[in-house]
Amino acid sequence: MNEYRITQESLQAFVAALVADGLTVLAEAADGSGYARLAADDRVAIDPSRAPSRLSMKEHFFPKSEALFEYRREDGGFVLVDRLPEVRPTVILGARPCDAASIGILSKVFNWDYRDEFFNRRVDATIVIGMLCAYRDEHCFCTSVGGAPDSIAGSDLFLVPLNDGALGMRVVSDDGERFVTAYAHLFEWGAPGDPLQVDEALTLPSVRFDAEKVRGWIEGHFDDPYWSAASETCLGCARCAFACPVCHCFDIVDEDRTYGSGERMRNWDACQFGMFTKHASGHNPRAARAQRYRQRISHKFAYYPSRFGEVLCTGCGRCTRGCPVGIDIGAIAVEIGGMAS
Amino acid sequence: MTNIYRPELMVIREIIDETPDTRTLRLQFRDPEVAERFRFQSGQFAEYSVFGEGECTFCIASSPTRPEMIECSFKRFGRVTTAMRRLNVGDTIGLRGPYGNYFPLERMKGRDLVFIAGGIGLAPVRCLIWNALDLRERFGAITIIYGARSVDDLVYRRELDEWSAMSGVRTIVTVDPGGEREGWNGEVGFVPAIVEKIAPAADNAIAVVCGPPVMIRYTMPVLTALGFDDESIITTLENRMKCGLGKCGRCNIGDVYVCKDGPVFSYQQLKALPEDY
Amino acid sequence: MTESATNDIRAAARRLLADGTVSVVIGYGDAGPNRTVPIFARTAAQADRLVVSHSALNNLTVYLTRALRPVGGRIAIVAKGCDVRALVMLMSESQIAREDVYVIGVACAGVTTSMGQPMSAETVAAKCRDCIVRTPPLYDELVGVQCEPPATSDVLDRRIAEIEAMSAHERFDYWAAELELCTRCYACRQVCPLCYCTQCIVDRSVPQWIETSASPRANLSWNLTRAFHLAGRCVGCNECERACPAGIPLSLLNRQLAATALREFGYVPGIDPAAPALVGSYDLADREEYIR
Amino acid sequence: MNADVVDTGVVRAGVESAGDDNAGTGAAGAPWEPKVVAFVCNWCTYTGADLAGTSRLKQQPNARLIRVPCTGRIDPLFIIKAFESGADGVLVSGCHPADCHYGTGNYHARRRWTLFRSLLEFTGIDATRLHFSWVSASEGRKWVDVVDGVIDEARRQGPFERYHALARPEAMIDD
Repeated sequence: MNEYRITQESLQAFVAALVADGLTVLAEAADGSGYARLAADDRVAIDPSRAPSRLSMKEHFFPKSEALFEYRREDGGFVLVDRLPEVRPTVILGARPCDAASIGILSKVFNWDYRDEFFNRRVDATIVIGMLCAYRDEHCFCTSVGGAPDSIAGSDLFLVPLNDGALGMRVVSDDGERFVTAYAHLFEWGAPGDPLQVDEALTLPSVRFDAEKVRGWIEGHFDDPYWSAASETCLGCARCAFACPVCHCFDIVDEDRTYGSGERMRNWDACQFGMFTKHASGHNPRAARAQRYRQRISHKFAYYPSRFGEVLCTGCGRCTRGCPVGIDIGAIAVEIGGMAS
Repeated sequence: MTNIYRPELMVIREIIDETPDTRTLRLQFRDPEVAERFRFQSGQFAEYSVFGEGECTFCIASSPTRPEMIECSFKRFGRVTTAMRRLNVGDTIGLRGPYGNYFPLERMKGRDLVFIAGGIGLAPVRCLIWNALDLRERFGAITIIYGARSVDDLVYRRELDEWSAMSGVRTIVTVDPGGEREGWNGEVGFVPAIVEKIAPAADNAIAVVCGPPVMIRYTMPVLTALGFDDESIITTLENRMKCGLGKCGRCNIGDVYVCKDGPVFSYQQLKALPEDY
Repeated sequence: MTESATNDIRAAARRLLADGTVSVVIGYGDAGPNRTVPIFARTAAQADRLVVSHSALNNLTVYLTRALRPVGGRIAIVAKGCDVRALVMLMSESQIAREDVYVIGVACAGVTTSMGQPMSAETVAAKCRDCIVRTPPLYDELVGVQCEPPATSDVLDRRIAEIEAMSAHERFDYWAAELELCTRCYACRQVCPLCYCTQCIVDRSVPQWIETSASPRANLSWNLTRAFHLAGRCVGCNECERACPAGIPLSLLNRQLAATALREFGYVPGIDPAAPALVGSYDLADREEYIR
Repeated sequence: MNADVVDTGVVRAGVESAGDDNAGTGAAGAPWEPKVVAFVCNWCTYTGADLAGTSRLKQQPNARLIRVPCTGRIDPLFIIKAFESGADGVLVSGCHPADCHYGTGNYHARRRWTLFRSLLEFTGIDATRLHFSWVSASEGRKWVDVVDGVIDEARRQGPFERYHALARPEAMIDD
């Protein structure tokens, strides 16, 4: 495995070089809000033990709102103008493994049969520099859903902290290899400092539940009273879904920009909203909060895995940390796993 | 590299008012090349656009055997259908599709067909009825049982008359009790009761059932009692959809996406799904 | 807010459930160090999970009109002063009857800004620094030790004054930048006890007054409307701001309007259930010098 | 329009079409002209404006009138929608205090306006583009003065670029 050694100075020079070359560089913002754009002279801080931002990096591949095309009233009819995104080459610096993993999971739904070029173009234009994650709290459970703090899934390059305070950057994909060559002169080749041994220096989050068991229980308990109990305090906002790196439901609406002309927009939507499944006739298959909550959990741990072979959850814990009423998805999976045993 | 969300442009050639609140649009593609390419099967649906208002999901109500016009029938409910009702002949509509699966015409070959529909649920069935009638020699006896709330709510009235007049086609039209009026010489009663009364033979037959959820719920046991097995009962699900492409998540039921794995399901398939529709 | 307050709440809950006064007690359950979650206690065993502490952040009155609207009979609720103000508003707007709710008031010395924080001068929530209702304005029984109102520190008011000191263009740019971050998750609306409409204006599509995109224009329209619909009603519990994933300082919008209501109309919402609603009433002498 | 029943769809359509690019400007290449939306009550201001018309008083043509039953019916959303749709100035006008056809609609409206103006000022949305007046059915002359004043003010201020720019696609967050 090729590995570079990066000091704070070379990291700073690296970001400056990327920005100078016209690339967009995104990293978790210091204020903890989400992945934000770095300017050439911003101080770059890679801190593997920092708490995850409130919002995931999903927004870069699947924006909260984007135009699908433009419509213009002309000559008594309409003219449509494509708005496939022209994406600037982008580097995501210090992506958490639980964020980087989302790309592969989302690619499944965005590309089965119909290929969503809005998502694909953004993925294709992006180099993901992952980061070994040293943050742990009671809401993390990546190891229960197939991830790990040192997982390279979704990354092109991967940062590991070295004992001397510098960073090691491993090349973990062909795209990463091609990309890094142009900037190799900024780094030392090889890694003089010993990389921290993950199993020694980092405690892995313990595996809290067996995702396969959770799926089995869900498939046989559609009408279980557990769903009402688990969702009793849920207020039905979409903070969990919008913070989630893999929730991908969306709405499509038209919005006029000037009279008669405008854009067809795709906006984030969530199964927790009562309107989500409401038919025009008024019939609503999921009119009750408990039904919507059941859908959220079932889609993540049963339906998506059985359809696409992936749990629709990376164990990042953002939904739980952000939930205004403290609903804990990890604890729910543990409970379901317990009921399955 | 195509934009899967971009509709093709169509022109409204004709507007037919089926009932006071239901309307059929007859549409043609603006671009003849697109019209040439466009192929669909009975039971498939499309996303129709009114630009500035949004998209709406309807089945294609016309038969693939009559490709010169695409027809959709709709009731005014929300933002898009309200806008759609304001459109005139010559106005533009967008169409994405066709999407979803379709009625198993191959499996229906050589069998008797029983069509049961309620309200605007006749639209997808109508597509299949014309499809079958245009290929008449392939199928056995055809029975059509159609019901609506009242005489005024019956859609495709002229076609009901046409089917009634055909030999080899048995057409029974019913209205809910209280929905009849003077001179009405059809049946009076809810669809499940009429199906029970007519009692179509289940032998070598396939039943296609479309309509409001409550009608479907009460018709299924009647068909079962008549001897139709679960594989020989076919219905469609009318979930709310946005993308039609298996992405937006709205029509997800269990591990099924109605827009891709449906909208056509056998009763057997339906029974295997969580009751989330 | 001490161990004894927790014990008092448990005892009250057990008693109310046992003698049939209420069918459910809405309160705070222990969720680890410096954390609570809302719980609905229906049995004595569940009542023993109730706690109250500086981590009792949630305004539980939101459940009176949401989750528990269909529950018949009387409901007991654990409520701090700011929460009781919301309850007073719900009563004055005829959303809930006084006799349908049993208020276990909490004399409150303040809560932290977010969950997981120990209480300190740095972590105390901004709203608590100039709280006017350390003792709730209304209750059936009171737990906790009554304490002095804090010396007003005006953190929010100072921030508002800073923004007001900007030029109009700077203010516009400031808010445009903040509101651009809005994701339209509607957590602000869902946690708000006073956003109880069964269908929110933003969910109405015929006509579509407010665009649903998370675009700068639509976000401005949504957030102005949300704030305005709370004008003269918001009691400053600041749950909207705590729930916001984008970190938008929604409390400033709400508080500035509350300040206007006080300055222009001498009105403080959520103190007197018999007071007429601010925008549901008028005074012949209301100012109008800006009207030609 | 039935003055007692307002179809909000009609109001919205009125507001949006007021922002029509072709409205308010002359032929291509003509200088910029301000667009003003006026929400007026049916009983006083609309009638006053009508009187100005029948009296053949000259006024500038830049204002689109949207008639509502009462100023009490004017939701601040109407005003936001007008600015969103391209208005450079908005006028809200109804019966003088004590003259409301429904008794107290204008008193209730007045409270709301005070709060709404405060919100607009705080968020930096130029409140000087939003005008309020009382114009009675007999005040045709005052109507002309008021509406011309609003239009002149909007002309002096120029296009409401700051707000309208929010609608541009490039205002969307883009990488």
